[in-house]
Amino acid sequence: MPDISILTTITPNHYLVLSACLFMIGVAGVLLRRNLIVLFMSIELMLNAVNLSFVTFSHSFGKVDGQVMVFFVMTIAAAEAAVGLALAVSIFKRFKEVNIRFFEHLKG
Amino acid sequence: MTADAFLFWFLAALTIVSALSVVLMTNPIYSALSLAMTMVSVAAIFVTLQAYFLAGVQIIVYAGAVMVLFVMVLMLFDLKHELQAFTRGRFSGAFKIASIGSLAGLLVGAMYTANVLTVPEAASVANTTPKGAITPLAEELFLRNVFGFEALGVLLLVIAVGTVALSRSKGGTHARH
Amino acid sequence: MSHQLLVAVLILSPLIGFLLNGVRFKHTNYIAAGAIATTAVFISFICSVLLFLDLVNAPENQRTIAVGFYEWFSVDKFSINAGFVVDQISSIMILIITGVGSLIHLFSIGYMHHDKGVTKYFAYLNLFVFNMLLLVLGDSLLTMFVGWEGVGLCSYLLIGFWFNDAAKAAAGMKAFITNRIGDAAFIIGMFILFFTFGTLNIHELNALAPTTMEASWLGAVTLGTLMLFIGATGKSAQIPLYVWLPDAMAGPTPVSALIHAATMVTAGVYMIVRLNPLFVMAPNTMMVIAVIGAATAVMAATIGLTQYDIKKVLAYSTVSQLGYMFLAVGVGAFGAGMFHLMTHAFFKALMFLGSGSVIHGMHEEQDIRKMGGLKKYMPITHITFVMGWLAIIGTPPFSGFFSKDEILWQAYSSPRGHVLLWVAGAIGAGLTAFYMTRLMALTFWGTSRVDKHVHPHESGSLMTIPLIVLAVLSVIGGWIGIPHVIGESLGHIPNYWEHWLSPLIAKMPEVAAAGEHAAHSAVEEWLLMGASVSIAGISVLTACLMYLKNTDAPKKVSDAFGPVYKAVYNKYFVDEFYFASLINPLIKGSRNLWYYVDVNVIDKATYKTTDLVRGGGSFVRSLQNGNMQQYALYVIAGAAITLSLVLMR
Amino acid sequence: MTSMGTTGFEITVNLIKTVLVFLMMVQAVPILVWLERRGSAFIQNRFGPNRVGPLGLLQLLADAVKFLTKEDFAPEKGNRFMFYAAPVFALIPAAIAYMAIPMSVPLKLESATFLIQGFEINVGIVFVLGISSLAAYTILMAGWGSGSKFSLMGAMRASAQIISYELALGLSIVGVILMYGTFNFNEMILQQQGPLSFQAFGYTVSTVALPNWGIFYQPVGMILFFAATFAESNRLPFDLAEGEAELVAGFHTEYGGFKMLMFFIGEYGHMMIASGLMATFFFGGYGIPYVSIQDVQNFGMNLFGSEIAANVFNTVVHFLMYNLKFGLFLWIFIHVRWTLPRFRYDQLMDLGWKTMLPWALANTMVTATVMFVTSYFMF
Repeated sequence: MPDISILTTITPNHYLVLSACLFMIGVAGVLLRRNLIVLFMSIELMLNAVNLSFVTFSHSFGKVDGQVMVFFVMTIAAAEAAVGLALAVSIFKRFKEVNIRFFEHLKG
Repeated sequence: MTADAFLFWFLAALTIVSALSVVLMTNPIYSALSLAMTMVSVAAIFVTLQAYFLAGVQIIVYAGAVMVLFVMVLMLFDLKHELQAFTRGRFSGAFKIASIGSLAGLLVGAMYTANVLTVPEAASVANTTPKGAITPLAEELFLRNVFGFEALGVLLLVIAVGTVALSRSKGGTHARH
Repeated sequence: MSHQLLVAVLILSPLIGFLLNGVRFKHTNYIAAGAIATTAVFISFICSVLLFLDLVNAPENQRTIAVGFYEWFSVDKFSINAGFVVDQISSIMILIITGVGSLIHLFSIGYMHHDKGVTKYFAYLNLFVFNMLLLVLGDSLLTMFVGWEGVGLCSYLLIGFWFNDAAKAAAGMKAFITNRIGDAAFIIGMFILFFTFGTLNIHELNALAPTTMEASWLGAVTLGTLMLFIGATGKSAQIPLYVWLPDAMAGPTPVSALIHAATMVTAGVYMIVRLNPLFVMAPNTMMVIAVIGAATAVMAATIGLTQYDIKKVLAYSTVSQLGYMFLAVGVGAFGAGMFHLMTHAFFKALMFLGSGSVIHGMHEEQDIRKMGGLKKYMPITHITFVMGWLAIIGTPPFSGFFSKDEILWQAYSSPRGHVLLWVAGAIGAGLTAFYMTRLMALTFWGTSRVDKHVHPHESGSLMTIPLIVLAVLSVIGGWIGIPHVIGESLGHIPNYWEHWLSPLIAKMPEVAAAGEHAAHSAVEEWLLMGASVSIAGISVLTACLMYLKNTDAPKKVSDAFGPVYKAVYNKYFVDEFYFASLINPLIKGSRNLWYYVDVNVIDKATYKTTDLVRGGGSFVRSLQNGNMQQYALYVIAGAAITLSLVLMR
Repeated sequence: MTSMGTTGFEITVNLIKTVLVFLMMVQAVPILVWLERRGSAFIQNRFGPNRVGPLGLLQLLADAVKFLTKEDFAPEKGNRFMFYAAPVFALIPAAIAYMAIPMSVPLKLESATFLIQGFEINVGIVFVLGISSLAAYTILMAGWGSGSKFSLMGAMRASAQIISYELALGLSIVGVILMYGTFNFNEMILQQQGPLSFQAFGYTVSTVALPNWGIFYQPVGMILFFAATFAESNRLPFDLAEGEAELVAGFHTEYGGFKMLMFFIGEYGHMMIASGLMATFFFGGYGIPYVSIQDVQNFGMNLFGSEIAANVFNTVVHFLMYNLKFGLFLWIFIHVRWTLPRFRYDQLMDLGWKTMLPWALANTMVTATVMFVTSYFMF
């Protein structure tokens, strides 16, 4: 009989694994997608995964340091998204396209 | 505790499915909406971890502001279906997926071999801090991390200026008026 | 003021002057530039005087002011401090450097006022004073060497000051390269001494000097001191490295006065006096020094007989006088060497400045065949020049008499001396008297051979005041070192000089064993003194006869000694010899090395390396293709590998 | 999740309650539509719908039938999924947010206590603001899914407007949060009980003439908040998204029938949330001025003699009080709509960024300073 406690008893490890999966999905997006904005979104996904780990640790250790970190990460992510989108808009104005196929080689 | 387990599995499935659809949807607008969904479900997971304030902030900042911006920009671009959503190259694609998979496997494996946090619920800890109390968070943020907080303020100001400057430039990044 | 502050001001004042003038080097306001530079050196002079007075007032056994500023660097146990020592020897030197230096700076304002690069000139001059002070004050050989190199640099810059003239630029290069040879020997000497004694601090080296003489030629002390002496021959223009000094006259005349007569060229003598406890224990080195000194004195004097360029004559005279100094230190008469260094600084600076005044008044004419009878155009220059002339030929009450006489007496009487050395010195003295008189006769006296278009005139007061001061010093400068025999007969006038220096002068072991001057009597000394003075007198008379009364005599003499005269006139073909034997083979060898070794071996090796790197690069470049996603993949793959390694451990 | 209760009875009641609150919101919409039509007619000196049923009340039913029987169509060039999903999603955030607002004193039955709200959440304000900000998605989805330029432009305008005014909205209530020291609605309402009294410099200042409502402490915050909620719910004078002269009907140009009605429900839902928050933040929530909860409880005890009946009475009275305030604000919303003209778009953005945001910031700073000074310096 398989051990079903892994299904019924939720430990912090469950959250961490979920976080890892989320992170790897984000990585996959960064590696595989070609749309600039989807790349940004994948990065946001990775940041979220990290946030999830922070909150999990904060919860299991009973300290709020992790939550403060999440707070900072969120702020920076928002800032990053703002700049990223502004860049994307600039690029779109110039190339009429946000697919990095057209400008993936970092040349002028 | 089966209710908690059910909630976790439900939210985890929701999160994973919507996260996957972020990556797999070829229409970027669906991706963005899926990401918003992911954000909301992560916020719900925060709630199950008793980080209520963060859950609220997650929804306001990510789902309510950042992702709306993404969606708006995407709709402005009006990209229906992408010509080439994924990178080309069979070999490098296989290599990418292989390394992603192996890293994910390694991470999960590491967690299960580490065996540190398998305590069901840090019950003692959960009782010491009142449920969803914001005061400790505020104290941590404004007393011990006040420098970081102020630095973030400066960062946001810089970002605001930079973004305005960027979006006012006409015709791309190398434009000469 | 504390001594530390005094020394700091003393050293830094010229440096600040250099910086002030250096940053505005394109300005042509000679008053401002000269004022800055002269003030800077004069401040140093005041500091020197204060320090000297402090030393005089101190008890006799505490006449050393050592100040340290910071640790310059340290390697293992080898540590060099930025430390400076003012003692009996270096205090004399800083007085000469800053005192004579101030006068020469003042003179330069008048002399250089027409020059476009006047600010640059004064900047160099101040930098030279700074480096010279470093040289004499440094408490270790390394600090001294910094100054040693620094003065070499300034000398190069100033000789080639008018570098638009190819010959002058070449003269600068010649000086620099010749000095470099000496410096290499100097460095080797330092290595040997450090290897032997484990320190480069001068005080410690002197304290560690062996107590017995080293008889072997290959002993560490002998070799080390010999190497240092070769360094000194470069800097102080002795055989075989003297060739640069006559050419160095290409620089502005005040530079010749300051650097190539009064201060820098005496650095070698100073260095040997500094390290006299070491040199004393290496009799073989001492012998070499004495012989080379004497040979240089005679040889340079003979060349001086035939030269027609007023500065060349003075330059060979300088080489000759430096030979005297080396003769003095070579026979162990360090005090006499220092004494002659000082008096020579006075009268030779005076004569150089005088010649500068003449050249200035003659509108850049340096050939004494085109002068003559300048006495009536330039009375002050003439009078002061006469003082210098009397001093250098050793006329009794003038300064040169005392110092030169002391050297000659020591060359004869010292345990390391020899009668032959005395003979050489006496011949040198006679020759000196002859060519100096010739110079005087051709320049100032006799009939005028001045070109009709040139109207000689007396220089301005900025130039004559330094001349007067130096003339006074040339007259009285020797009275502080009156020899015992004369002092006794004049009523117990003590020899202040010897007394002042004696704590720092090591006694020669032979002297310590035998008792002072045991073997020689006062009569001998009187006799020799009379002999040298009469030789000089005869020379003067001969020269006067030849160049004033019987003006076609020189021609006859030179015809009579045809080949010899030609050899002497062409400086014994030493330059040509060097070119043929050393420089041309070197150039040829270098060219062959370049043609065969460089092109075929080294270049090929580098090209092969380039090809290899390029080949490797083109492979690696395919990894760095500008595709961010590729980069991200590397990061992820790296993370996976790292994590798997961590997990497997 | 223990907030759903521990016993089966509690969980059941809580679930039913949640559904009830949701239904209440949905059912309030027809009433509001009737109110709006009659009210506008009253303002414009017309009759309005008055044929179907008494006072035209049954007009709602007729409308509902009409909407349901209309042809259901989608634009060909649009995105069908988005087009159909948008109206559904329009309902959900409004409903969820509304459920967090408490409507009466908790009802005590024997051992169990039931809150008269969908669910209680500790960080109520943050939650409500967050959820209601999701409304921007429905607008964008609708605008984009319609595949029409007018719709897209309308959606862009509306969502930009919502994002812009969210800032002013959030900042305007920071003062309130500072003052009450909590995010929890119930605690806020309890703090607003009794006569106006506060502590300053160590003294307690009190007056019986006024209730202890937030508006007396945060008048500027109240005005800013109310103005921002207008923009958030896309009502006049901020309904730029549906400026008929420019954009036909904004993001729901292509919508008709019941789907259109769902957008209306969403919009009214926002109005209701705004009204409920106004009452909660600034007007004592369900609290009755000059009368404390205990007074009502005692009155009920005297009247019925049984504690359960008194509890029920207490809850009902406060629920009515809440609805009175709630209705008043809803009426103000409607009245404003038919009174004021529409802004121009640049004026709207200017107002949001250059006027309301600085004022809200200033309000926050002043509140914080005053609170610090009055609590720190004791005389």
